[in-house]
Amino acid sequence: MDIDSGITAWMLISTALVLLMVPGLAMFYGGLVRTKNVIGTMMHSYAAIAIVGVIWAVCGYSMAFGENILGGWFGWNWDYFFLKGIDSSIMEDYRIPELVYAMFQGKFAIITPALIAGAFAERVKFRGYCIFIALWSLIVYNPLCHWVWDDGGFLYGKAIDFAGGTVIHISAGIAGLVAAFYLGARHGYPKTAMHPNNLVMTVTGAGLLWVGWFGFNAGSSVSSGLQTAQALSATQVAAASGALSWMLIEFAVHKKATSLGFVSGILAGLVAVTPAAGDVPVYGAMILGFIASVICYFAILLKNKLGYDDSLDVFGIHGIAGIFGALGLTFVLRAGSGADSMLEQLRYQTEGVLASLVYSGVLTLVLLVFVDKIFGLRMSPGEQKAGIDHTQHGEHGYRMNNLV
Amino acid sequence: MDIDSGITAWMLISTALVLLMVPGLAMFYGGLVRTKNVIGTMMHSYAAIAIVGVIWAVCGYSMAFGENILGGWFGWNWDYFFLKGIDSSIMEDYRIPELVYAMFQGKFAIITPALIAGAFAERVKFRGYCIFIALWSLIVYNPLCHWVWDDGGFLYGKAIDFAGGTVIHISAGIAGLVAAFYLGARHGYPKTAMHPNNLVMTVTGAGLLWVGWFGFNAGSSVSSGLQTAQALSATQVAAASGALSWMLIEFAVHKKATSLGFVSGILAGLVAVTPAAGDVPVYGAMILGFIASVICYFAILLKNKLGYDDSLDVFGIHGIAGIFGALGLTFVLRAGSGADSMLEQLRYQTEGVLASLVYSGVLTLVLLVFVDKIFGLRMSPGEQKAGIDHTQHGEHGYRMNNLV
Amino acid sequence: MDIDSGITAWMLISTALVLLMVPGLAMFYGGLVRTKNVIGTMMHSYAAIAIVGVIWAVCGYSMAFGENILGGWFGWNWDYFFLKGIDSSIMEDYRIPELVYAMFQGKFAIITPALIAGAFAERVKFRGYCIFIALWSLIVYNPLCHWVWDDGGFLYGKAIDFAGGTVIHISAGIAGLVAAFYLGARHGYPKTAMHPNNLVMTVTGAGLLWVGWFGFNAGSSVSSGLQTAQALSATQVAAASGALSWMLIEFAVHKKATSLGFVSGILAGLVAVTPAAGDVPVYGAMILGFIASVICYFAILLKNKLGYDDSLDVFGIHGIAGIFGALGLTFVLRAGSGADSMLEQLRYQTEGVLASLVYSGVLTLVLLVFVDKIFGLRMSPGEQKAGIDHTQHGEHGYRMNNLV
Amino acid sequence: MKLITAIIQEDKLDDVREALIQADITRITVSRVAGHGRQDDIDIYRGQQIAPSLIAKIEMKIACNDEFVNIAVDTILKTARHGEGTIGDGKIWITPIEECIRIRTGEKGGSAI
Amino acid sequence: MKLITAIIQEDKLDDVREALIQADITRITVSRVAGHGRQDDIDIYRGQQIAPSLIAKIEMKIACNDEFVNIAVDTILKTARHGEGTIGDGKIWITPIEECIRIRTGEKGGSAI
Amino acid sequence: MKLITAIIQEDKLDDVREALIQADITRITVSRVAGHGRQDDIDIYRGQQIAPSLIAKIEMKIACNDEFVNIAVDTILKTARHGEGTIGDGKIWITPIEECIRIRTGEKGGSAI
Ligand SMILES: Nc1ncnc2c1ncn2[C@@H]1O[C@H](COP(=O)(O)OP(=O)(O)O)[C@@H](O)[C@H]1O
Ligand SMILES: Nc1ncnc2c1ncn2[C@@H]1O[C@H](COP(=O)(O)OP(=O)(O)O)[C@@H](O)[C@H]1O
Ligand SMILES: Nc1ncnc2c1ncn2[C@@H]1O[C@H](COP(=O)(O)OP(=O)(O)O)[C@@H](O)[C@H]1O
Repeated sequence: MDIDSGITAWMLISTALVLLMVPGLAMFYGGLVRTKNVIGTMMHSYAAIAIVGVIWAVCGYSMAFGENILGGWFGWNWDYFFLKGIDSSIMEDYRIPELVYAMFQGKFAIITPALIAGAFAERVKFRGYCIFIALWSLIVYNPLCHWVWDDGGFLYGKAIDFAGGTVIHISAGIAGLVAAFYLGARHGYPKTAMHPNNLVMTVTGAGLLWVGWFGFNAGSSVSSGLQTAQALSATQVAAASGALSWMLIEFAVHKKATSLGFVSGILAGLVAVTPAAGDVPVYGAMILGFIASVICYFAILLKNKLGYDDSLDVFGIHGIAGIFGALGLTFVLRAGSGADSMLEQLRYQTEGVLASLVYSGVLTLVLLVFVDKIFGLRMSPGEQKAGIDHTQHGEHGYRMNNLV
Repeated sequence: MDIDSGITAWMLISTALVLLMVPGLAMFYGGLVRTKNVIGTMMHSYAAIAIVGVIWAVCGYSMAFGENILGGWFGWNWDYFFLKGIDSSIMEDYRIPELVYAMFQGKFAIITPALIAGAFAERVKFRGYCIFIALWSLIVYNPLCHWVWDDGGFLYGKAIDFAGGTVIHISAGIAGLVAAFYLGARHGYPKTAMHPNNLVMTVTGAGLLWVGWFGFNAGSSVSSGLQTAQALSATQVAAASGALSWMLIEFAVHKKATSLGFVSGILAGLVAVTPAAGDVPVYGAMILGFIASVICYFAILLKNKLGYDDSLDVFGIHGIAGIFGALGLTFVLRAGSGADSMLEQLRYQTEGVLASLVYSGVLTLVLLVFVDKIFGLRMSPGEQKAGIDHTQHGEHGYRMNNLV
Repeated sequence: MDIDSGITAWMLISTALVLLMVPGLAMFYGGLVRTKNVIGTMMHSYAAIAIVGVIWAVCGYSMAFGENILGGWFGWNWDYFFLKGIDSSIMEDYRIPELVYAMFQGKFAIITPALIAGAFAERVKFRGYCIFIALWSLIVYNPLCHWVWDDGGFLYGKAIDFAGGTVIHISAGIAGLVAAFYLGARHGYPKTAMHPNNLVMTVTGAGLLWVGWFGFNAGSSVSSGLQTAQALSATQVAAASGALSWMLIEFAVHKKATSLGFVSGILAGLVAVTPAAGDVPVYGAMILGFIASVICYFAILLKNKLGYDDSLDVFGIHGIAGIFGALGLTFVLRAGSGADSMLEQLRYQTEGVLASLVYSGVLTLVLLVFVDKIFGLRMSPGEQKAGIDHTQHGEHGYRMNNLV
Repeated sequence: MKLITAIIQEDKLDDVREALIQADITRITVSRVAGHGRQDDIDIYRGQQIAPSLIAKIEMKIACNDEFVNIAVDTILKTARHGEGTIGDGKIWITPIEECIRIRTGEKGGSAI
Repeated sequence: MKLITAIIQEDKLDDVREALIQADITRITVSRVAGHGRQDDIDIYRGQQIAPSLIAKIEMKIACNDEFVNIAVDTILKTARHGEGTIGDGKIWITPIEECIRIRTGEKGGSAI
Repeated sequence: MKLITAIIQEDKLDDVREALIQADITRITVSRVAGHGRQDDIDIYRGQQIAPSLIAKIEMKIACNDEFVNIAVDTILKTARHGEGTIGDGKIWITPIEECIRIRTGEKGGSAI
């Protein structure tokens, strides 16, 4: 079959929209840290786009979508090496040039390690971080992606993971949790009050993330038709209801609704609906979004009790809402989607979640130890006091009001 | 007929573009208020996306596009309730999944109450605001939308309102005016100088609004063809000529062209061309944009004389340019568009404008009184001094340079 | 042939994406100057959108894509005047409404003069600037565009310039260089340290530029198929490898990787791949991006030695990477693209580069002298000390932390 | 000549400034500071209440001739208080000035104030 | 009564503040300043190293009764130093206060500190 | 020892700082303040001219030994003036310092300046 210009157009723009999530995430995270770390935190997102962006084109696509090797640990296909062999191939079933698909998938590979960075914000060295995400992308992300989305993968076709609940949010969430434990808390945490330096930017970034998520979820249909529309609607409604839910909780608890709570609710809703987007009706998405915020809210309260320092709540939001979404979607699937019985589907979903949790959790720990020992990852208290921006980048984020 | 993947792609992306207007508007308005109110002002835009976003999916689409009930006051269709019945319907005439259409229209419902907020910036309680926009969306927006855009609506097919001049800008503009009068001025206005806290953000936000407006206007063609291109061109040219016009006026009057004037001109041009976009040729759009800025400029000077506090000039720009655009388009219509005689068309346009002004104006007043008395809307002078951010949200927008 | 809705959708959205580059560029440049000039610098980008936006619709499209007049200096077609004659024409070969094409091309005309502004940031009068870019657009850009992209142009079909290396980046780069020399350095340069006021905004702006560049390059295929996908992939990969390359250089030289270096690398990669995007395979784009950063890095070091004040390195990045990309693409062309022999192609490329350098360089100088003498362009040292924002616009960019 | 330094709450700046002008004390210099004292000021961050270690305050400096000191102090005391006085309302201290010069004219002493 | 003014490095603010509180000096006022002295602080801008003409510092003001001056000064000296003392660690100066008033209560003198 | 406090216009900071360094006064502390005096500073907001109630200024503090006071003051007077002196050029005041300590070394008195 020929290329379909409409589908191609939507996949091209979806790729651009997912790219928009990188500045979106950089703004979101960057606004939440202290002034002295704003550039460093944004660079965590941006570095991913360069490092993983190159890795993906070189060998990532091959590892994720090549034929099984090493017993299916990951894939390989020399045609995909440097994307050389697909320069002009057309995907018959999707009716798009394969390069678009490779680029769209590449954005997912980029965004995932960038998400993790929130868990160890304000305390890692930039060089170590760069090496860590390069390795993480190769060893954790690419295999996971292969298992779930390549038709040779052992989880393929069982667990429903429309746009990356297990592959992306759960794997990033647990990696964040492990990193938060391994690296320990920021100097001064939790005694010192650490205020967001620029909530205005965080709120703006959340808006861009929402926009980008349309590409993320609706693009995952790899079409431009009914399911695309369904995925977009589910995304929109889940985000709205997640935000509403968090706002109502805060009204109830504090009599004030914070903007940070609001945008956290947006994220919780978006994450929860990600694995489900193309397979749940609108009211299902609404329910997922609503409950996700409730669960995340209390998960974060619990974290504050437990006292570990998942600085920007990567596990608290991406991990928790990701797990909830992956399991919860079972109960609100569109009639006809998924396995015959709900129970069977739930088992598949649980398998997917566990695979991601265990694989990503264990390998992340190994990588952290490796990188920290060999290259150095954790910043010293003195460096932390001076800030990432100055010590790692030789810059200052803002000088708009300074005399210096 | 089947789904057309190209049209669907454009409608999906138009939906995303209109969503981009929410952070755009939040930045635009947020930059214009004083520092202590920046988060609260941005939350006015964001809250709409959650509250109206949910309402629209639950019953808004049904009220707007269902069959006439209560003598055509609004519509209703149980199939549209929670969008359940349209989960997989295709719109034959547009060749897109109905869900996309519902989502695209939903963005309009979201943006309209968010616009109003600029008129009573810096002085309303967040809880009251949330209730107000929920009711306003239900009682004002949905019926108006039904009248003009549903084929059962009594204004349908007469007044030309391509992308929402009457439904959106005029109704929001007059609502803002009424609110500004009902709520009274901000504490200290006009004696105290109230400087924009972040014009840089306002200018950036205006840029995003322009981009989003392409989805807003060109998406309103619900196609991806000639009229779409015409609407996009009209939008582009009107915005440019609006900005140019305002800039020239300021050069003439002050010998300096301000950035706020420039972006106000962009908005004036965009608003004026909104009802006309698909039905006027490029030079017509250029004229509309150019004159809109002139009129708005003097309308705002007049406001300063009259002394009421439409804080961010919602009526001065959206109301005035909206009315001008709705009436003015009559004179620059593409040959063959509209009614047989110009006079007849002008009568239709006037009807549309008046319907919107009267209906929105009166109902807004009722809602304001209701919400203010029952839930409380106006902030006390003490709260206003302390700022919305602290009193309503328990947050501070920026701490980038603070010691606290 | 009929309109293809998919291609039209992609061209519409490409137009919107290129528009997004205007706020992107405004943020990028705006963040790099000193606080007192932030609004003025952003307005340099925004003014282009109004001024050139109007000029393009009036006569720019006609000059660029009309039939040869004055011996082919530029084109003219009365049908294109005010775009009146193409209100409903369809381009048979591209299968899109001609208006979309006109608007897409118009964005290029807008962005080009906006690029130049970086070279004389912080020291020109706004009125003079407006007149300068209006004339530059008419006399430099439109003819150049005609030569390279109109089938009557004398460079058409020889030099490969997929998305505007010669027409846009080289012509803007050399114009910037000439302006930097003609206008002289900023008051206090290089003795006074001039720190970027808001690197956070610069980094964010670079993200938007990357997103917009997808429209810029992939849109230049004027299709939605294989070549579009190829162009998008090349763009993505070149940007990533450009950023990576600059980061590695800085790690090697300073042991610190700056965010400004990173985003400069993004730009270098994007600029270098622009003329090549649709005609080089992924690995070719990767090589171009990688080398472009190396060359630009050392070009800027050289500039610092030479001591002229190309404030934001317009020549150092757009000029240098543009020239490198235009010539370098010869060596990495996809098999079958370009002339029979590499040498012949290199000659064509060199011709294109030289034509752009000479024509733009000379005419820019003429225009600068003219505008400076008649209307005044350079700000006095006193005005420079007080800042563009206050003297030219009567505004202040930020007051978020001020008491005033 | 004395230098009066007053640390006041942010929201009282306008009131104090205007009252001083009424009392014919039109020349003042103001800056942003942050203080630690007995006051609290709670923000909410994802469900947690966090109190900053320092609270934003305004510092006001008035150089004045000796006969104006009492008027200035009284004016500030009256207008900077929240209600009957709230924790965090701030402090005033007075230090001696030995010489004062107007840059524009070079005038010195009391007339330069 | 004396006014102690200390110019310290940014990263020492928390330490000094906490040490003062330990020493029972709980009321302080802090602000951002920039200083020129002997210290350097290099940023990188597109391959160039640039040194700002002024370096960010923190100014701390403590109004205290005479008997507390030594404790306050010693505490600052001990905690504001980097290691054995690094260029740029800053300076303390002490000026006399003639009167001090608590705005909340109107109290004057030593008890208002 | 004296403390010289100068309130000057924003655009004169660089000039004054450099002139002081020329005059061998290399240690200064600078901060942003806002002042109310006789000066106006107009912005335009949608066709309206608005004057802020406070105008941005720079405060410069120099602790110096008595013999340097005149040089410092003269240098500031000369460089901080716009032309023959413009409204808003600012003010200098001088207050006594009782003690001065360098944090890095603990040195006291005149040599610590
Ligand atoms: N002794 C002092 N030295 C310096 N600043 C002080 C002193 N006492 C009070 N302040 C300033 O005044 C502010 C208000 O003081 P606080 O103790 O909170 O209120 P109150 O004096 O009404 O009890 C503090 O935040 C601090 O900035
Ligand atoms: N005489 C002075 N007057 C005003 N500020 C001073 C003076 N001496 C030092 N400072 C402030 O203290 C800071 C540190 O001084 P510096 O000379 O760099 O270190 P050190 O005193 O340890 O040699 C300076 O940046 C300046 O802000
Ligand atoms: N008596 C004073 N107390 C405090 N600050 C003063 C005093 N006099 C002048 N200033 C500061 O100096 C600035 C300039 O004063 P202004 O009256 O405008 O100019 P001039 O002194 O040249 O007439 C004011 O904005 C204010 O910040």
